[in-house]
Amino acid sequence: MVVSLISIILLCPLAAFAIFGLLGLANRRFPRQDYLSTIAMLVALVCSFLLLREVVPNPEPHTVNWISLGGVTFSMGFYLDSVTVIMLIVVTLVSSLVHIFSMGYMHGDPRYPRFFAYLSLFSFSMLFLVVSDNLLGIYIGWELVGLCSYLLIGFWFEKDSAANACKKAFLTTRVGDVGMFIGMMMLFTKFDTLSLYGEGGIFAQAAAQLSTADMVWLSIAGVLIFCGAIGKSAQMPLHTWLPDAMEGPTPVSALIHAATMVAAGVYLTARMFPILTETSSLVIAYVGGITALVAATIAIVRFDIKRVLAYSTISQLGYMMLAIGAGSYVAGLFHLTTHAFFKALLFLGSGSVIHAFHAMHHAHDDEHEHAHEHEHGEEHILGSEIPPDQDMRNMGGLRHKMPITFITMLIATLSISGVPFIFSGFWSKDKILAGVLGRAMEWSSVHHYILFIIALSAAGITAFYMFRLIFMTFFGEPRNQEMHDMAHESPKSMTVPLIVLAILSFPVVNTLWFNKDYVKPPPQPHLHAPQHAYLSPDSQTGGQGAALSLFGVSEAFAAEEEGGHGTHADDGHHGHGPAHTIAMVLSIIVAGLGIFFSWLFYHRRTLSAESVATTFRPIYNLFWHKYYFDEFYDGVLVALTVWKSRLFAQFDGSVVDGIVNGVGTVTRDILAAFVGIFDNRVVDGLVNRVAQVTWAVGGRVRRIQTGAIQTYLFVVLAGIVLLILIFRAL
Amino acid sequence: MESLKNIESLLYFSPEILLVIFAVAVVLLDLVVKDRESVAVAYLSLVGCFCTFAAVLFTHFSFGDEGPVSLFLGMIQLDAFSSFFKVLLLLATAATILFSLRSEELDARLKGEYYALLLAITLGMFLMASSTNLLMIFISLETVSLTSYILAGFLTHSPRSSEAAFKYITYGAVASGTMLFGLSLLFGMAGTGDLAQISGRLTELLAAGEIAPLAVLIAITFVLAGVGYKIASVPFHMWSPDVYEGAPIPITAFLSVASKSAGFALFIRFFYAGFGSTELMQAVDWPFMLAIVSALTMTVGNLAALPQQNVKRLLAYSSIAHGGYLLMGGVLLTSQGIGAILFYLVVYLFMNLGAFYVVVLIANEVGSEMVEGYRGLSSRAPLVAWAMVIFLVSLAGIPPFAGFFGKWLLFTAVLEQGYYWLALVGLLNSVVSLYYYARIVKAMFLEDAGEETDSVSFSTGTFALLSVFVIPTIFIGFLNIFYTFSNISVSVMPMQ
Amino acid sequence: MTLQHYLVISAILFTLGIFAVLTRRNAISILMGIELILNSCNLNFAAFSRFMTPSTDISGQIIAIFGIVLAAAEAAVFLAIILAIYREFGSIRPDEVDTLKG
Amino acid sequence: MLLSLMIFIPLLGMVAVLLLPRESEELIKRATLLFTLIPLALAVYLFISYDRSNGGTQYVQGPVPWIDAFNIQYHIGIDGLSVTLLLLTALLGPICVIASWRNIEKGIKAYMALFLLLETGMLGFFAALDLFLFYVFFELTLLPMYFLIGVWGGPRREYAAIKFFLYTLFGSVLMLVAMIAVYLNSGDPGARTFDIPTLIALASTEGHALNNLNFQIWVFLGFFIGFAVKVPIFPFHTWLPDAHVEAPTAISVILAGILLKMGTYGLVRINMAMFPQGLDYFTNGIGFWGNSLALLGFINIVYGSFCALAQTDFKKLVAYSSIGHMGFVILGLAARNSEGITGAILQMFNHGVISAMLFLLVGVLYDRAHHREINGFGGLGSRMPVYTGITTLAFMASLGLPGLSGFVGEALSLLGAYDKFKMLTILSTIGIVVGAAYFLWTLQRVFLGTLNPKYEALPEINGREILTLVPLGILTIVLGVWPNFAIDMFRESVTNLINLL
Repeated sequence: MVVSLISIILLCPLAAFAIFGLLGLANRRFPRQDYLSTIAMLVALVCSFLLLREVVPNPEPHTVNWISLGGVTFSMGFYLDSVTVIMLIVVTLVSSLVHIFSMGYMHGDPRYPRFFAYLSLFSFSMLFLVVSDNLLGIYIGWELVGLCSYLLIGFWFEKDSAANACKKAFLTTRVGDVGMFIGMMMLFTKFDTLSLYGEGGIFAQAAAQLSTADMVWLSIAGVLIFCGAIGKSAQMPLHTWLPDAMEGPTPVSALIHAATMVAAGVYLTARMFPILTETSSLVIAYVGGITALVAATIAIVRFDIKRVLAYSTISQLGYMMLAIGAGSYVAGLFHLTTHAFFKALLFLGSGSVIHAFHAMHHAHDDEHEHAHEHEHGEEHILGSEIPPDQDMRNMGGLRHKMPITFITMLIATLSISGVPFIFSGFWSKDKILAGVLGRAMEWSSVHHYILFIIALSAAGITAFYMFRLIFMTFFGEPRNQEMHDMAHESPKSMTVPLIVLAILSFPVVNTLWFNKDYVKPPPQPHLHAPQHAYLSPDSQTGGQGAALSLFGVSEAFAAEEEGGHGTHADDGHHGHGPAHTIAMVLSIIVAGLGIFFSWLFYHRRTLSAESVATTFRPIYNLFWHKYYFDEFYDGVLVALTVWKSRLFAQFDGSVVDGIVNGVGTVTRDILAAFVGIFDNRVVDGLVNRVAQVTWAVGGRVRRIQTGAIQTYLFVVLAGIVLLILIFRAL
Repeated sequence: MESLKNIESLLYFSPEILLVIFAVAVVLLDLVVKDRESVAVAYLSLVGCFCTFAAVLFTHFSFGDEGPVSLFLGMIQLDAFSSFFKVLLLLATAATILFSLRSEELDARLKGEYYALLLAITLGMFLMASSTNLLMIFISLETVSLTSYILAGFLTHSPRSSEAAFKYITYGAVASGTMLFGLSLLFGMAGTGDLAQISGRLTELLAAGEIAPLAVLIAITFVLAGVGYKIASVPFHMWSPDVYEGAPIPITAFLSVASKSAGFALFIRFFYAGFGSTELMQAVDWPFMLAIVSALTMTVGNLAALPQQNVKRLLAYSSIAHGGYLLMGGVLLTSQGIGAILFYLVVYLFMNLGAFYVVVLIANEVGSEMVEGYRGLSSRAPLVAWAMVIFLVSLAGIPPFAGFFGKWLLFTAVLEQGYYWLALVGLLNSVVSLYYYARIVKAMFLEDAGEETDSVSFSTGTFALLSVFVIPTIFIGFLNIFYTFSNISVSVMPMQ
Repeated sequence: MTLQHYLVISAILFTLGIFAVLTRRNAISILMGIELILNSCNLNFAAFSRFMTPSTDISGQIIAIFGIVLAAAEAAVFLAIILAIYREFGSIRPDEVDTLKG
Repeated sequence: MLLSLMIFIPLLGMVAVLLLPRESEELIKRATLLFTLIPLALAVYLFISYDRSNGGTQYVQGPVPWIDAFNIQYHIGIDGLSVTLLLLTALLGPICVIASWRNIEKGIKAYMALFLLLETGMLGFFAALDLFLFYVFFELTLLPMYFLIGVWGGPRREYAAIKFFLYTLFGSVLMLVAMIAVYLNSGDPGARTFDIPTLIALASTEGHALNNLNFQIWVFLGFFIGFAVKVPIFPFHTWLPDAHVEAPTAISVILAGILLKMGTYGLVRINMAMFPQGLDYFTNGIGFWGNSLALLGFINIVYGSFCALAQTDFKKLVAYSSIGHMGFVILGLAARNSEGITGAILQMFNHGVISAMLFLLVGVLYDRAHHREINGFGGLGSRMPVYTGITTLAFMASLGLPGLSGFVGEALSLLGAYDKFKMLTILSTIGIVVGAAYFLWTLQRVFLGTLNPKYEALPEINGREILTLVPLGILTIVLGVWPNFAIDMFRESVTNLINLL
């Protein structure tokens, strides 16, 4: 039952894609690709819900041998636990809604069928990633979603910015993926398998075999696998691709770059949870925390509505990472779910706004004569230019024009800002904060409190910039009257998904997460007792307890997770009541502050954003330039390029013209040019040199043949004498 | 081994006698035939070749098969080895006669003497292959030399041909004079002209300390000058490019194949029968000397061939290089080495004569011996071009052609004796050689003919003759019989 | 007269011959040099035959006689070729006959 | 018998084609196609009927005495590795004929005849069980290749052809020396042999002359250089970009698809199986020499990838990418474990398929635009969507996207290699990123962005061209999704090989 349901879930979108692909090869089009894809997703959605009942406490993976070698077998299979099911539902649900939304949003695009085909392929890949029981399968899905992301970001590939962005996305994430692959190699070398679950799986073996001596390499392996997540979930320092990825159509941004694919990194990290060591957890927590804060600060000063959301996404993903790094497995995944819904909603809402503006923009903007009707104008890679229909400075007062969009987006904003009790975002975020604080309290050194402070500040800033977005877009007076007049509410195909997502932003529908038996964190057998004694029930009494049994740890951890929440009757919970209470109170306060300041700045206008910006110019610049990440990558590049162009003067300027940003370019220009020249000059040159010398010697030998017979005779005589002399000596 | 007396020997000598008879007959026929365009003399000499061939087979299977027979009081010897060379030489002679028939370069009026001389030179080579006495060696060598001087200068109004003859005779006279001096020293030291006895005597005398090793070294080196000149090995090779370039093409072909084969026959017999004893080799390490000469020969030949523009000259250098490869086999003092030389000579006969035949054809039709003249031949005369490719590739030693198998045998023999350096030199040389062979191929296939694009047609006879060379070049390597044949021929050689 | 005397004379003849061949700027002189070389050999053979072999064995002398015959034949051919050279090149200086080279 | 038939049918075809009149070009093409389809059918039959549970050689013919003097025999047979590569060879045969259908303007007869000769050489090479036969077939491919590049190639064809020829010949003479050395050491005179199975058995017989470390090291080197030129392994690789760039499309396909595999196949069949001690010396991970093979693999990967990144000629880019990809094969082989070797073999096959696709695709573009300058295109994606789609598929397969065949071989090679050569393998993963970089960058420059106005009328890929690409594309996907399809064939053979090591 499980296998067939999962198979249906996977095959539906795959079939939708395959039909398109086959027809495409024959240069024909399937007339109703949009319906086909959407129905396929809806079927998958239904099946996902059906799977809810199939979850059992200790599931076994369902596998087949994928590659069997003499000694080793790589299997492919499904693993269905509560997390899988929830992820399946999230993916299929958001995907279905995005499909429906796109039927309105993408209407009229010449590559309309292809768009849906890509969406289908993406859905398949994402679902495959989610259900895989082994690292190889996850990696396969991982790369495939990367491909779809590439294809969809570059969907309007006539735009150079889109073409650049899609390449950047693929390459940047691939850097992370390589790290992940190396991590996989390390695990494989140790365990001879890449399966995670079941007997002989990595987790079982790790629990049974690993000792303290293995912690070093296991930490390295963990961090390396996390590298994959850094790339895919746009964590620092590989986050720069995600804002650029907003070149893709907005539904894509909602589905891939907000709700699902970028969350895959979090999902992966959560999946690897049982083998995360103390060190790797810390690395994850800090990377996540710093990303959360940095991205949030950048978001404050953006004017492009999609980029604000993009940085918000990065920030929230950092949050999730922080949660998992801090050991709050459930909180991280909970936030992943809630975030998927409200962030998808925000993106779709912004899409609705853009769509509203777009028709006008297109009608009036004659200077952009491009091959494609969806040309959004030239935006520079660094984002200095913003397409007018995405620029919040052109918006304002839209709440009357687009009431549904406004209300749904407001709900999402309240949710993300952590407005207490009635919005899902509050609960998940609160749970993270509680987890981080709890962890910080138990960590031996004080400085890990910094994680909590980071998390808290990020929460406040999030509330601030999200309300800034709402105020600038929907409140106040229209700043661009002409555009405002043209704006209109979106069609039903677009508003219905908004409404559905808005409903999903309330905690009622996320009840699964409040059932502590439904989602349990897996055990982390090799997190050594001394550091984690706080997890054990005894630890509250201050005991740095003895080593725990596997079972004990898991029980205790589960208790801590749920207990930390404190809103449910929980008999196992005595834990960090104080931590939780503090966290909740503080989170409400910072959210309130954030909203309040936002209101002051952008609605009441008692405070001027401009004057603050002027006062804190350096900081403002730092935010505005996105901490100079792109500039750093570019700057290093340019400096080296100048050096290179002097060194390899003849290597033409076309390479320089083709400069995109990113470290990839540095290597491309410098190393590749050098290697290319090396190949031509040195290796080939050496060979040619040998040939030349041979030839030259041939010429010399030839010159002895003077044509004068007496010379020849002299050679004979000399030859005889020489031979005699040589052999006389021997 | 008891030597036969003069009269008894005559029956065993029938191939040579037949050659003489036909040479005279050709001259006589030439006097009778009035028609200057007649090909009768050529065909008569071909018949002569055929009869001689039959006689060679006859003598071999009637007498020589059972073991060596010494003739004319030990002057020459009839054995499998000499029969092998006789067959080989007859093939070359017959081919040369056919080439000459088709060569427009040769002057028709002088054909009688020409064919008579060819038969005479063959006679000389027969003797070279079978002589076992210093006197006979010298006489046969001079017979071959004198006739080949004349043949090289046969084009009366060509300065190149005269120059070739002049250089050839000057060089040849000095080289054979030097050799004769060496022979006289040998004779003086050993007190006998019989090769088999020389070996024994010299060994005894060396052991007794009656003669200085230096004297033997000088004698051997002087002899080497004469033999080296015949097989065109460095540093006695310098006549050959000039002579090959100046001589009529059929003669060049003949010299490069037959003269070289006969030279090797003489070389093998001389060194193995005369200097083959261990003591002698301790006194004078001639195998090592030959190894050096061999390495030098192939290297110089190949390197000098690289920049050549004249195909004949290029093939001349290539044939020098092949002399070097062949010499490798002589270094080894093993029957495999000699067998490899013999096999390679067979292969070399076909591929080299084939290549020269193409040169004849192209010279006739295109009027050029230069590499540029071969441009676009693939479209103008595709069959001839492909045949040339097969010959050249085989010369370069690339499978599956016979040249590869020949080299294979040589290198196997060399490696078996542990001469790794020599084998490596040889193999690297064969890589170099590919380069200049490929230049001709390149001209034929990869370059356009320019304005001359008419296709060139050849007669059926031409193709038939061409296929006589092409087919063995392709298949010899795959046939067991040739390996067996060459191995049997060697079995008579005294090996240490 | 001992064998040594003959050998020394023959060696001198040989050297002279080689010297002539290498240095003379006239083809006829070269021919004469060649004749010297051949004659030195003949002298050797005769002398060796006289001193080194039993008196019944005259093979050395026979070789010498053949050597003389062959030398004569060679001279004839050589002269014929010199004639041809003179006809084609208008000179019998060996260093002027050098169109074939390289 | 079946195997012999398969090997020599193209040769028969060559004779048949030569007998056809030069003017009837269509007939010649059809005949050639027929004579390449028959081996394909036979190869498919062999592939299906090959007993997968038995990794030994099957369909053995011989040994039939051939040249007694050296105990050379006609001995052919296939194991799992051979049959896979035979299938690849036989598959690319008709594809190349179809790809040459309209592109070869002059001398179609000679072209097709040479092509058929080449096919015989390649098929024979993969089936030979006698070392001498093996060498003869190895060299047999040289000459047709020289002409195919030299006569029908691009502007610098002469240079490229002779370079290819000389390089390969250089390698093969060293191989020849090694081969003779093996022969001479295989026994006493008269008992010597070229029979590969016998030699393999002898080489692992205690106390035999072949079972000597020092001897094996040298002989290993001799063979290795011979094959390294073919693979090509740095620094013997410089013939490859030139040869590829100048060769006509179909010949590039053969070159990349099969000829390169001949090198790696030789490494597996001879170097690994016959000289396990020599192999051990170069791959035991101790010291410089112990890492040398893996180091070469690493250099190939990184060097090839970076060189590819620097190229602006589409075809040269693909050529350098081949160098990079063959590096994974070397790395996998150096690992000497089942993952590594299986990965390497799989990579051999997959690279054959994918690079064939890539070269065909480059050819399609070149036939239309008459240049291959990557920067000279732009925005073709909107003009030629199907072409773009197939190219994207091929690129993605080549850059190792999971789900397509390129990934499996690469991943297995790396997984296997990591076991032994940790640092080198980690460094080799740079190749994965760079591989993605140059392919994506190319994709961007050729297909994305605004359409270059010069190419507004560029026709879409046509049916014939699609026909050549579809079988390869299907293989790419099938092997990516279900690699066991191919691995089943040679799993047991690899196990046998590993038992030898």
